Amino acid sequence: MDDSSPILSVKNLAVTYKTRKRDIDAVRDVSFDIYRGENLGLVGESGCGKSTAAYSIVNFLGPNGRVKSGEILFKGEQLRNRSEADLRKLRGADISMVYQEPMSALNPSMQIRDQLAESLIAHRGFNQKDAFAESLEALRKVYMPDAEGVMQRYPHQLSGGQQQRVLIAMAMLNNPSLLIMDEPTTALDVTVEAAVLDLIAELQKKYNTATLYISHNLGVVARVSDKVAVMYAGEIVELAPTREIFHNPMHPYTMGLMRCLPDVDAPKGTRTLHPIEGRVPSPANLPAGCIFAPRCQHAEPECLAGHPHLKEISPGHQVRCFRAWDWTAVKENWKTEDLVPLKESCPDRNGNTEENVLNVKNAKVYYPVPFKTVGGLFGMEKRSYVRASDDVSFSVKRGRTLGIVGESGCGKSTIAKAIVGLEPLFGGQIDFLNVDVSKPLNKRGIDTIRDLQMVFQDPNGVLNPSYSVGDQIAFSLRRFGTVPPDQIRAEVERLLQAVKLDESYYNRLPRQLSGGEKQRVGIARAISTNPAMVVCDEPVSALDVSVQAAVLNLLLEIQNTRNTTMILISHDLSSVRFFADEVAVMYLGHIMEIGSCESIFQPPNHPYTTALLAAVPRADPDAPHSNIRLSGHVPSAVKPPSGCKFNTRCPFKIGAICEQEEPSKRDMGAGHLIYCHLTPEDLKNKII
Amino acid sequence: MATENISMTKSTSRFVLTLRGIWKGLQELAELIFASPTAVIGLVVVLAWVFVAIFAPLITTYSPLEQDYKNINQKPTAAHVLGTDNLGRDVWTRVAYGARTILSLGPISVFVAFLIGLALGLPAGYYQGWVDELIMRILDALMAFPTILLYMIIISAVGASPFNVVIAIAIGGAPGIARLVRALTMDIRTREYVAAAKLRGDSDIMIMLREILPNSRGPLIVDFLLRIGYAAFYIGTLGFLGLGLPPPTPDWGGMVQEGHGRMSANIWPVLSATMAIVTLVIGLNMFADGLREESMRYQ
Amino acid sequence: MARYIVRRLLTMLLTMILVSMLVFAIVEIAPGNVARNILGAYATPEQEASMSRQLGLTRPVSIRYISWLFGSDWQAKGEIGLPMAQIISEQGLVKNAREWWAVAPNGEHLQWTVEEGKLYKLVLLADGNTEKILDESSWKAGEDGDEYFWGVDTANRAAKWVKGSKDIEYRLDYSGWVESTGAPVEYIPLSKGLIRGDAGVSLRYQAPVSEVIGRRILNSFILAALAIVVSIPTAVILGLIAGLNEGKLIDRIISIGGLITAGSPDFATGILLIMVFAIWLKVLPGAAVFTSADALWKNPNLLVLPVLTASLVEIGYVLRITRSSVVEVMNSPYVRTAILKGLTYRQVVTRHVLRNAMMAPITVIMLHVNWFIGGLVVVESVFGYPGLGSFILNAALFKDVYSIEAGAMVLILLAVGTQLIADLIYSLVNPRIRYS
Amino acid sequence: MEKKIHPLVTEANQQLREGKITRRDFLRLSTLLGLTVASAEFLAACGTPEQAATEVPAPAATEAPVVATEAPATGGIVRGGTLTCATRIERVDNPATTSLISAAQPWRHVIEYLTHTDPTGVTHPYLLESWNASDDLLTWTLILRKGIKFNNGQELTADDVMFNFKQWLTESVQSSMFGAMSYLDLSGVEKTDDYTITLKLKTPSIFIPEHLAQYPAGIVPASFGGDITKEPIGTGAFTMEEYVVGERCVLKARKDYWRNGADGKPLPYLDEIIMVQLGDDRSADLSAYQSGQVDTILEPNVAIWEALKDDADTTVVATPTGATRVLRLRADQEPWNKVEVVQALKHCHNREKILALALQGQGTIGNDSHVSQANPEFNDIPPYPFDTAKSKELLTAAGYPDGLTVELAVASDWPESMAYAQALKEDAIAGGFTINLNPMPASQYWEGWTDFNMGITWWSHRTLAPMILAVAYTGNPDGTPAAWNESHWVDQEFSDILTEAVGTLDLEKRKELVGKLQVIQKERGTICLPFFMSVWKIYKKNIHDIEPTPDEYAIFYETWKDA
Repeated sequence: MDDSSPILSVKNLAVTYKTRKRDIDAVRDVSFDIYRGENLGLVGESGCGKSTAAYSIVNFLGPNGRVKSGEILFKGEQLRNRSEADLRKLRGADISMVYQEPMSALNPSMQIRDQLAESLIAHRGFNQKDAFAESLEALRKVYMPDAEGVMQRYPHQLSGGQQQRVLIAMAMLNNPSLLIMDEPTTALDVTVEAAVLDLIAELQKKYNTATLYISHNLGVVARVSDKVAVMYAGEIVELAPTREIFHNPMHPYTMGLMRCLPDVDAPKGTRTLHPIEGRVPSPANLPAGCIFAPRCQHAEPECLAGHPHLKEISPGHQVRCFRAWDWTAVKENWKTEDLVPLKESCPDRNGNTEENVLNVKNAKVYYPVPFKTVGGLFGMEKRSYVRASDDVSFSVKRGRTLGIVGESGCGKSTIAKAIVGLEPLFGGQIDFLNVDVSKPLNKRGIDTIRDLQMVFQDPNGVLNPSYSVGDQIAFSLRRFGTVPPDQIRAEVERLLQAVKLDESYYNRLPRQLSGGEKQRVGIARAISTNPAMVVCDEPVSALDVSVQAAVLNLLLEIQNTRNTTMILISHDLSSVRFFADEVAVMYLGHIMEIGSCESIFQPPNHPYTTALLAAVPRADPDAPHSNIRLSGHVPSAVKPPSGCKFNTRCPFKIGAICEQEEPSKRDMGAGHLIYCHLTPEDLKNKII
Repeated sequence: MATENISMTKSTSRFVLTLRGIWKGLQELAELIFASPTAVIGLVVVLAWVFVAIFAPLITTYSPLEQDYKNINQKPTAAHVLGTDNLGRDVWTRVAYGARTILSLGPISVFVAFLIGLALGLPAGYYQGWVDELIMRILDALMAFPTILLYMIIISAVGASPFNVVIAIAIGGAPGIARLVRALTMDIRTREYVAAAKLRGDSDIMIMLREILPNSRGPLIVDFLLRIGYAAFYIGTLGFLGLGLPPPTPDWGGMVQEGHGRMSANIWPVLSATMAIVTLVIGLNMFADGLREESMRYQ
Repeated sequence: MARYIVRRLLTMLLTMILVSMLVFAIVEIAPGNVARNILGAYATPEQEASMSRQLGLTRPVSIRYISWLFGSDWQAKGEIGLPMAQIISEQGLVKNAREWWAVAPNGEHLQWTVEEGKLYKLVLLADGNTEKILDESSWKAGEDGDEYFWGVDTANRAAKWVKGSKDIEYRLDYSGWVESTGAPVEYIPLSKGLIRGDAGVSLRYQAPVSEVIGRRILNSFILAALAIVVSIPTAVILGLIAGLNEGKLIDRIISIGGLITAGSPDFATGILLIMVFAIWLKVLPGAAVFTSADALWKNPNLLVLPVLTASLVEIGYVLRITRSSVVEVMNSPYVRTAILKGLTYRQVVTRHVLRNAMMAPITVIMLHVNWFIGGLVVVESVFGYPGLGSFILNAALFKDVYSIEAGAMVLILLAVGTQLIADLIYSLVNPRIRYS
Repeated sequence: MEKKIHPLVTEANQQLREGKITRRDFLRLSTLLGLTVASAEFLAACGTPEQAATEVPAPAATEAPVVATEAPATGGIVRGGTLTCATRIERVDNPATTSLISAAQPWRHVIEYLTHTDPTGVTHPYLLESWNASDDLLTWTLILRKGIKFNNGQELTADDVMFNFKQWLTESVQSSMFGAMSYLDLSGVEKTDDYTITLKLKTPSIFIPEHLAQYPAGIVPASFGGDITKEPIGTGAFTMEEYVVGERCVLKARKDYWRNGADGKPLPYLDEIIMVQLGDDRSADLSAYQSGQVDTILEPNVAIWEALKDDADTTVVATPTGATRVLRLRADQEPWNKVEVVQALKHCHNREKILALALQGQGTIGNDSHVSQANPEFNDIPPYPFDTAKSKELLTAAGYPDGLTVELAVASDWPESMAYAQALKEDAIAGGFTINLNPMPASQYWEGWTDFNMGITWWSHRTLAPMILAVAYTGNPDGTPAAWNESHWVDQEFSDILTEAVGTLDLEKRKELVGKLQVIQKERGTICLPFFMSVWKIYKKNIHDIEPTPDEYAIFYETWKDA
């Protein structure tokens, strides 16, 4: 076959699932082609049927699912209705996959080398020795550090990034023609994600593999894909070359996705986010007409009546929209319309900025490590600690937001919990409104508790599934006695309105709410007592992008109207940029850099900050790519490295001093502090 | 007056809403059950025995203790559908009243076991640390007791009575429940709504009871059902070993114990009581199993 | 790994200590004290008091617990001032008759008795008989002016006599009471303690518990081991077949079969099997008639029905666990990886499913040991099998405290030990445990 | 050899001729007085006492005193083989203090008795060669058989017998023989020579030979130290090879036993007897028997009889006896110290029903006196009728108008007791009694059998009525209840009449006295006794010559098994 015919051609694919009640069409009318060396990005929010579409290619839909209609042509041959034996010859050989959760995708009780080798033995009849050698080679190809060592290990002994490299190596073992990657970097930290994306891009270039790349993250797709297909509720709504789709989106959904993303390069107050109202319909409950119509700002009556088909409006650019071609005018400034000068909208933001609401001084949060021997109980074993947060100091001014960023495990959540009192402080001091609150919740005064509230991360965990929305907010009101008992309901309804939920939500149970709605209730609950400060711990990271925007907007609005001081914990630098006034960058329990938002997002930076910034995927295929990547993985917080905590991974390590001496703070002016042995000049020069 | 009225209406509407919530919950439960043939069969068997237990006086024509010494060891006849035992008592009547014994003692003992299990498991899972360590060591010790040994020791120490059977089964079952509750608590306590409750200054007990307990009910209900099955199994076994309820209480295990020595002369009392235990235990297991599998299937 | 084992052993030790306290507490501090249990409800208070003293029940609970666990000979040594010796001899049909003697500095073995107010020394002679010598000079002056003497009496107790005491000793022979005056005022029943292999004297058998219990343990062990050897592999294979064919007919049949055997109490199964195989078909023994101690080797048929009964419940239970574990593993992402790697079904099952699917059953079987032991008690009772389970059951019915205690401790040690072994097997199967 | 005939024999012979007593009663009486069975039979047939004394030769030492039940199959006797029986293996130390027949079963093959009472109730000399009674029945001479050797090689002499008498008659030893032989003090026992012992009685008694056949009266050597398991020495045909309490004992035939079998060679026929205990539950015994694991079940209960009565492979021999289950009430405790309460309970007995439920009718109705139709002194005195109204009336009179709640201790492994208890519980409700059952294993019941306020006790058969009455319903000289008086009921008038009856050889007169005792016990005694039961010997058809003893003793000396 030649390069002009697609490796994979999917035509009018429909997949249906049997459920308790009836059959549900999870994927409908999906068509796309992938050519040799091409990377097709399949994006969309969760529940849009991306993975289903991908798994239907290898006919792996579980006992309930089946391909209902359509064609799947692989190298021109029909894959539908092929026998398992036929498919088996393709799977892992000519078509291979990389999965979302690398940890669970690897057999926990098998050494890596065996898991790699069996693919070679099965498809190419290698003997074990050769297979091991080839596997080792494959690991080297994915730049696995200590490849020999990794061969002998079990999955749980590897970091997430290493596991994903193993899976990629496994997928590449038999030089597949088609590689299906199902959210391969979603579970990874941003720095690791960046490295893995580099690898994927490199491998693709090197081996010219056709790739179907599934992601919910536009930034990631912009980075690796040649073509992008946007899926919505089981259908492809737009398909176009990457550059085209990012610069010239035609479908309102695609535009909406981009409009709701915070931009890591846009400082706070310079732009607002445009959430897509409503939620993705479940495949069991599809609207008649255009499936996006109920959420579309531009929907016309015809959109509600008829179902649009995918139409090619320019070469290679297909859109499923009745009005795709007649609202060119609207999309002139589609990205920036409705720009509100936020700074002006909240005049007292700069009013009392000098008052510190919160002062954290040398805060330490250590968790004792469980004793390994029984002797430990009798003092025969030295107690060791997880130094989750070590010597952290900062302060937050009234009405401002402090963003705390860092990779997972850097201690940012721990310090947040210590502030609100959910974790006991091991050392140091925290003053809140000039009251020492260096003690856990049950020792704090009721007023302090009321004034220091928190917004949580996991929308599924934030609300107690057993009580109605209203009750959960009312619990707080009753507890603090902020309103007389007979006005509680009215107050709860007022709070619901404040988070853009109508009063009918009062009696709903959490499971009847979407993730974003739950998060709003969580916010309503946190602000119900009108606290002076709200600590937001990754408030949007588990939400779909369209919902993230709404929640971030809401938080911003609350801050503006109530002058609430906030701390935003996030691993997402874009959200931080959007919302924070000051930023602290944490690594391994230590603050690496702290300063105003502007200074953090511009050089000179701490090397770690630089690496973080370089790793952020930007939803713009033309954004400049930095090559600064972190190697290795985060050291154990039980035995942190001596000297600078970052020295084991620092790309700019200058020598022994980094390993021996803890860097003192370097004041870069205007409260911008960097903890690094490099001089400001070096920081500036080396990095740029 | 006016405010009172309002609060009246409000509380009424709240009540209605709660009712509606319960009704909805029941509906969902029913949906879940009817989705699983296993659960349906189990439920039918269990309900049949519940029916027999409740209406025992109506569906039998004799008293369970009534001795007809002129008709002992009868094979099934129209007058005695399952025959009579060696004391001339109607076997069907004793089986029916035996259902009362087992279906009251079983749930009561499991309920008591749950109270103990919750009292130990909630704090262990919630506080962790040394509280957990202490409770776990105690539970380890209790778990180390083969349940039947615990029963034997307890019953040898305090004698056999319905109360003691309940206590024995409760103590025997409590460690397992406590471990389950602990595991669930350890999971749920990390949920953020628990942190939220802490952040409104709720006491630990309040958090355990209001936040954690209601959300562990799913697995606990399944466990409860399974344990009633085990309890029925054990009450039967205790009866058989002569550690159960003193005669002439109609007790299935006791019936087997009394009858199996003369089985070759009259198999009906043994057969009937055995089948009763077996069907009830299997019914409960099927119900619990079906429910569990079905609730996990579409997660 | 070694560290893990040591740690598990230490926890096990801790558990056993707690358990021993618990056993001791339930059995001995239960309503109605031991003396009452022995004497029945209508003994006179004097008889009860005397019996309590003789059994050492008037001593503090902590001391009794320590004596029970670690022995009391060293305590007696402190009081008497002479080392204690336990002489084990074969006397007629009694293979291990145990007698306690004090050892004088000159090597003589001594016991004492008070008759008519006079203290006599009994010296053990070479031929096994004793020589009775008046020993009035041995009385010691007490603080309150009384003369007293601590010695070993003829019933394996250290006893304190007070000169001229009119105390009456009631001794319960197998058939009734024996009354004698000049009784000791204080007793320490002599024993080496449970952990030194001396669990006291069975009230029922009037023989050392350790003597009675030993062969019972062996019998039970054979039964249990066979039942495990039969049931676990069968159950695992059936569970595997069912789990791999989830939803198919064969799965239904196996699952329902498992449900029925797991839901049928052992006694029901046992009775049914006896009815069919022993009474109707007459092909197998319906009771475990041990015509000699090694009957099992001479007539292994004896074991068939007991083993089958004990196995059936276990098979049903383990089968169901295995099945659901297999189903779960079959739906796991790593099996998906394996399938999409292009492995054959057989390879997927043997390489990826089996080992992982075994982890859950191992833990569950481990927790199930206690349940299994409960089944053994019933099986032994149904078949009249002379094992540990029926021994404890009868001891419990008889309120034979020392037998209950010793039996319970052995059974628990067995249970905890099995759990430990299962733990170790689990750690071998599961690399996560091994290396963390 | 000339032997003096006791004058009472002459008198009895006269009564026999006049038809006042039966031939069997005559035989029993004359043998008790020292006549051999042959002499007595001769006398009964035709002869005069003088002729009997001179003309009938004394029986040979090898004469088998046991009467076989089946037609003697001398020709078919097979030697060898193992008899396996299901029974209980109880802890035994001193045989003299044994209080359970089952405890004596294994040991009676090792240790033997001075006399033997056969199934017809006739007592023969056994280890004794003969005995003589003085005319006033106050002096008895026991003459030992010569040449009998213990299994340790020692010869049985009067010293050994003296030692046994010492054990029986020392109160602190607590042998039930002490109560039974209340007519004798230890000082009255004298060794005349190495083979002769003279007993000087306090009061006249005819029961000496029968008492010497009771199960606690096994003869141990004078060197006995108190624990038979440590010194398993006796004169019996078997030696104890293994004795594991609760499990098993193994008896092996002795080669040099003193009695010969029908084939002229020393007994026993069997090589080995294995007794096993299959737990505390008799149902395993039944399974073992039905699957051919054991040859016989000792002391079978009614459930076992019910299961096997029609079994084609099984010989079932039923004997009506004086064995019974006695509901005994502590006369010295509330509420049974009021005679009306006891009578009320007696009126709650539906005896026909109890017999039907407890024994499936396999027995006779009792009238609350411990004298059965199997005893020669039996008088047919009707029991109290089943009348719950009367019971209520009596209770009210006793001061319990609202009825009474009592706790009944009962051994759960005795089905007859359980059935009796449950039947009574049902019927007594109408009579004003709420009876709570306290079931317990038999072993536990025996531990406290004399102590329970209310309990149902197993009593075995005794040949003559005064024997049982003297053991269980008398007091010590100081008026306290004797060791085995479980109901603690001591009644002066009853004791006096009983003493007289014990010394009365004239059956007619004794029967009259016993009749008085029956009435007293029925009216005042604190026992309820609704039935006497049949006992069974149940064994495989290939087993022969098991003696159908009414007292449930298991004796396998002459038992043999098909090859």
